Amino acid sequence: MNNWKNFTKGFIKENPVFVLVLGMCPTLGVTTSAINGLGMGLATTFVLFGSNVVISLVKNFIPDKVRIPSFIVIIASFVTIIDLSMSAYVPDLYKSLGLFIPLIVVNCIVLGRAEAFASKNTIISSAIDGLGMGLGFSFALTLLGALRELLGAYSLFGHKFINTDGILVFVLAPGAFLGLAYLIAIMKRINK
Amino acid sequence: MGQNRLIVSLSPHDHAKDSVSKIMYGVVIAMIPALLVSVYFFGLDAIRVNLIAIAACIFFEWIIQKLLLKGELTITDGSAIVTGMLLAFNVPSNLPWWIIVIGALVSIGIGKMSFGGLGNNPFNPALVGRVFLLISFPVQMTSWPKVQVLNFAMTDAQTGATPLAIVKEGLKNGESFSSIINNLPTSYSDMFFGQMGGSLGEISAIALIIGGLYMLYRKIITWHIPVSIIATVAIFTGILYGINPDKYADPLFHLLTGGLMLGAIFMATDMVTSPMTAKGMIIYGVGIGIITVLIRVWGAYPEGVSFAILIMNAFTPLINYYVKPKRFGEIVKK
Amino acid sequence: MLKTFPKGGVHPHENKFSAGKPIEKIELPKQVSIPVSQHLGAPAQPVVNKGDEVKVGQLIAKSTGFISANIHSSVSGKVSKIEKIIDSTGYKQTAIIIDVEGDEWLPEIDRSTALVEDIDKFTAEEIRAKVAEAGIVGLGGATFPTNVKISIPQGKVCENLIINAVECEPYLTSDHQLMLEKSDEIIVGARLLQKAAGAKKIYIGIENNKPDAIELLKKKAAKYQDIEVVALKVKYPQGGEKQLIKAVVNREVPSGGLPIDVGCVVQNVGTAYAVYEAVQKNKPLIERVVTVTGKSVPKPSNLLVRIGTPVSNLIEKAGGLPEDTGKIVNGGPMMGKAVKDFSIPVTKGTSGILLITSDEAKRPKTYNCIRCARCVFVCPMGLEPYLIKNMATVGMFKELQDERVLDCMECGSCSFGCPAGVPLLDYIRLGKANLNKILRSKK
Amino acid sequence: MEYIIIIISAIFVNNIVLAQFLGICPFLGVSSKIKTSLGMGGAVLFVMTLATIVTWLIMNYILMKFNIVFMQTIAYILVIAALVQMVEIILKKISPSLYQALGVFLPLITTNCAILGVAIMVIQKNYDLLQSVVFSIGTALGFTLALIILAGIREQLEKLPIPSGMKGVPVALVVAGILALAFMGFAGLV
Amino acid sequence: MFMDIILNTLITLSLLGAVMAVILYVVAQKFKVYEDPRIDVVETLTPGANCGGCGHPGCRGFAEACVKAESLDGLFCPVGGNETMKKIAEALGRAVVEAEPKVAVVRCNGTYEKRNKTTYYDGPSSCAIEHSLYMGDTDCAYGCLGLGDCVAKCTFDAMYMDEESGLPMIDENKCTACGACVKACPRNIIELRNKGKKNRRIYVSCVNHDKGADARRACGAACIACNKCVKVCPYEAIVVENFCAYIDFEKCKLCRKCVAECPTGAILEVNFPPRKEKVESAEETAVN
Repeated sequence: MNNWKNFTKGFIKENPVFVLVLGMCPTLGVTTSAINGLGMGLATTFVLFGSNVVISLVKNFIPDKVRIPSFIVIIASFVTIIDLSMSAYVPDLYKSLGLFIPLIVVNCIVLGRAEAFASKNTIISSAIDGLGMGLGFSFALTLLGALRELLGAYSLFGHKFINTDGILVFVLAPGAFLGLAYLIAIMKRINK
Repeated sequence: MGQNRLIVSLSPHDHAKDSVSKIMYGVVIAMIPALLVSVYFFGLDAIRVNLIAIAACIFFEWIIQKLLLKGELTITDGSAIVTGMLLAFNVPSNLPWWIIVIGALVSIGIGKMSFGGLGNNPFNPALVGRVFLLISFPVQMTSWPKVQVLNFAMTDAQTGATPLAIVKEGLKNGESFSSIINNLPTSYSDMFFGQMGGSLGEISAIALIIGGLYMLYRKIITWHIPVSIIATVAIFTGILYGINPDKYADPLFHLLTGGLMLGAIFMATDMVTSPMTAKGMIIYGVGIGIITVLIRVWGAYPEGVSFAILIMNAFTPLINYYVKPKRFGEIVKK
Repeated sequence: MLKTFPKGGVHPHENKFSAGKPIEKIELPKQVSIPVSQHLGAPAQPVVNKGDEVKVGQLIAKSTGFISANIHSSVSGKVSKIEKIIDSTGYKQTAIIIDVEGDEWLPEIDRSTALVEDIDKFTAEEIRAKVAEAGIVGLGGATFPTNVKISIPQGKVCENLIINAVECEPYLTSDHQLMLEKSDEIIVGARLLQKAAGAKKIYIGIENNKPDAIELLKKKAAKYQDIEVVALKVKYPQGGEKQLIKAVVNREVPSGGLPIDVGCVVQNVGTAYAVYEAVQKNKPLIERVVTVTGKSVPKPSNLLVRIGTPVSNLIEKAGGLPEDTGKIVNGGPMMGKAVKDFSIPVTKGTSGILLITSDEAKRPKTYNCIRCARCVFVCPMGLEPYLIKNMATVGMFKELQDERVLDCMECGSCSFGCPAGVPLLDYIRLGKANLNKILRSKK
Repeated sequence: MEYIIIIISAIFVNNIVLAQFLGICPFLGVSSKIKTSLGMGGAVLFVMTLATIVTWLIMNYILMKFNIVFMQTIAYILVIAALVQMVEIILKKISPSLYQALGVFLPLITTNCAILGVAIMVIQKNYDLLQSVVFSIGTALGFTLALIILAGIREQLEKLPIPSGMKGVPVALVVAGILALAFMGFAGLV
Repeated sequence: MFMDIILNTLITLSLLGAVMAVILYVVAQKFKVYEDPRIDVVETLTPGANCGGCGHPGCRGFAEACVKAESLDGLFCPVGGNETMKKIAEALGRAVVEAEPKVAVVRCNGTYEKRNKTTYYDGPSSCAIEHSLYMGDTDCAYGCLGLGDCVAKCTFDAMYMDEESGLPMIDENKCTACGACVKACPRNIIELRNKGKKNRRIYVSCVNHDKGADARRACGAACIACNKCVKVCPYEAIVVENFCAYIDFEKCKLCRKCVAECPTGAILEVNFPPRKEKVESAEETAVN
């Protein structure tokens, strides 16, 4: 039961994007389409899951003083793994996500979960937490990506509904800010 | 006692009897000359665009206040009408109705009500709408119908570029300014009276100036902002023209074309988004002038007034923060 | 070009209905209530007891400090009680209540109307003592004890005595009428003040909407080399000390400073007249001219009123209370204080009683501030009222010191002109009060 | 001229925050007061320049030499983390008031993706050392500019009645969105 | 080749780490600032509400004050209460002052019914501004102005304006006795009083300083300083000063005698079981 709660809290109640307002950079940067958002979300989920598991495993061996640097190194390793494998297997997606893949390492969510959760909990719950948070993050990114794609190109996951240009702003930088702003405001209302 | 209680309040007990709605309707009156000119040159389309924009602005303000903010209704203060008219003035007269409605939604919904309504918005709502449309619908927003005097048939008029765009394109292709301007169908006096392509409210400098003088007379605006913008643009472009008259357009051309007059007189002077002190207003105006010329001369867009005003809107709080009025009896530190 | 102060100011409707109405004496009331605090500073200490018989001009409360003023009985009769009554401040203050019996004056008071011009029989010291003894305070409304103002502190020099005859408040005409009727006495009073303060020159500043007074005083002052009558452009708040000094001699009183810092002393015309009476006629400050006016007042008038007379008597004299009265203001419309009821007494600072009809008394509808910057443009002190209001609303009182909120003299120009109907001055006062509290607690 | 173009491009045309979406966390977090945001801007300017220099050297003289470019992310983040900690310690000593004001956000510079992002970008763009320095200065200035503008607007909005649902992050994002819209006017300037 | 890469990686990384560690160590030594580590410890013990109820700027300020002070006398976190103070005292190895839990109490009972409005106040809805202007829109210069400055200042959602009476009400379960409302009230009507046994309290709900007759004229629920309560109190807990009675909550034993005695009903009792018949009739007369 508790694990289930840990898993689901990342979606609405403690959604890293809408509620905790963490990991804004990739959220805004890559969500030009639903598929980009989903890809980025899943990559982050992988790193979150992996680092949470490893950190909860090794937490007892790491002296407190060098805790944070060690966490960063662990996270960076997973980021490097996903970075290299994505460039090998999904080069198109990798290209459109660009800089933001290596930047997962500085995503506040990842380090935040490591510090706040994985360093204090067991492997199982850390894994669940990482997965839940990651999927929550993916959910948020996909939602924002879908919104922007829908408005900006009148399409969803690449399916075009109306065969004209959309409201271009939404696939450009300002649309990201505006879209996220109103999504957060709506979430605030729902959570009330 | 009871029913016949005296009213007690702090001084002053007198009031100048001016109000926000009087100011807003004053602005509306000041825009009428330009509106008439636009009808004269663009026909009923001008009225259509205006009506749609005003109606949409009022509707969105009403519905947002009613359903989302649940606050006091303030649509009667006239600010939505001003926003609607300004938005209409900033678009081509043949814009499809649904784009105008989107623009109104962005203006009111994003530009104004997100911040809590009139008085709180850091950016000029009409400009937010207009720039949003310009970037979202570049094709529709930059195909201006050619002017036809008193043509009330709702036929699709031919479209053409504005003098600014023609000159910019020509200069980019290496033609000299004088040859472009000589080939231009519009003379400077045409531009002055409004016989040129462009957004429906920006074409006639004389109508806009009349409106501006009216607002000055009603003390709705002060001279600082319009004068500093126009002077800056004139001086800056004058210098460039002096350096190389072939490569750069002359100052008069810059003053008469595009949205400069509309921007300087009606958009930049928006009280809510402009600085509070005379000094600040001049800094603000100079900033708008410089950015306008930068974008017009070197940027990708032929016209930069809207962007320039929005950017300086963003700087307004900083200007207010750093530029203070001269305090009475201030001891000048040396 | 007429002189005026350069920055800010507004032009309210003048509405001087009572202009040109001769000063009338009002009948003695049955009972007067004389508050012991009618001046800026420490309240006076009563020196009479319940049941005591007093005569007109008799000292009934003694000044208790450096900044304080004597209070004299304005009537003759019996002290009925000493208790707290509501006065024009809106709060309960100690007052001496006297039942009027006859009109018996102290013998040393010269009640003749003969003009006594000779000022050489007194030294500056003696003039100051007589002014202090007579309990004279600034009659323009600030009620600052006059003798303190004309005692020039060590190291300062008073070059200019400026007589404030601006009367920039709309509606009020008491000073104007006094100038027309008592011009000789005012000139003598001004010269007495000049002598007491040691000023080289006297300026009499009058706004240009009183051409008859300007002409008359110019004629009377012609024989004195050192008196200059200055006509000023009509602009509110020209009667503010700092604005008047700037307008007349073009000097700027530094922030937080006093007029004497730039070598000036400002005195109201009414004060000059009171000084004349006190010094030449031995008459303490027991009566003053009060304008009773308002759009619906049947007989707007300028009345000579004994201190302590209830306001209701004045209104009766001016034709009775109009039915639709919504607000009664002690003073002018810009800086006056709305009072709670009709029974409050006239005090030394009461320059006018203004009745406002109920539909005009209500404040205008309030909108959001649209940052039109009018408040910034009209503020004569160069402050930013909108900002002060915003900061006071969110409780940033300490930061208000940097915005120079303490320079505000509460002229009300900002609230007057605000198109959004925001009561800016209310919040500025709130900010001032809270900042003062903070500053006091720091000391 | 080349350097001026790099700077103008980094500040206005490709503003790190408004166009590239890097450094959003501090952009939203430290932008409630003008004074704090100035301090933050200064800190970012300092750290970013320093980090770019150090990482550029490491990249060109160590990682490339030993053919282990894939270690880029790990090596960079280590260097940056150490640098930030150093700045933090020094600031605490030199200017405690600034340290107090920046508070929790100094450690956040570590996770400020703008720093790491710029370090990676200069490699991608094949800048030489001087170009990298100029680029990082321009980027930091652009970051500071956006930060101060937002801080000014937020400081003003703080004193006004904003709808409760929009308070805080949403309204800051709306302002950022409109700012991004306005900054698009600079397109094509260089 | 493969080994080379791994070797290179290992060497570079450890070298890098080592160099960084050395630099950091040197810098840390050079720029060392002494800060009592206990401040952090105490800060984690505070509730972190940063309400300022303790009189210090935020919880960290309070923590600093706790660490620096010789003893914890006078230092009390109203939000965390005794439990928090105990923990802090333990952490610092000091004795803690047990403070009675307190609750805010509005000492004015001048409801719309009891007090006639005599003027119409036209101005911003702020007690502070109305108070600075005049004595208020009733004839009582001491009582509640009813514009809710206290409610606005309450960060714990423990206050609301009662529409029927026009007086602020306090939800005693939410009230943390932080004192924000006490400071906000320009008329000093609100007082922090002991919560009392079983949350029962008796207090004089009036603060006027007018003579009895004047007070009575202004407000039907005013304390008229008749001294009846003083006479009836067996514990000498009540004093009348400046024409107003005050019950010392340290001395009051909650016997309820004074409540029945008060002719104007100015003494209120909270959370007591309903009275027997005899007393009820006394209350009735109080209302009339």
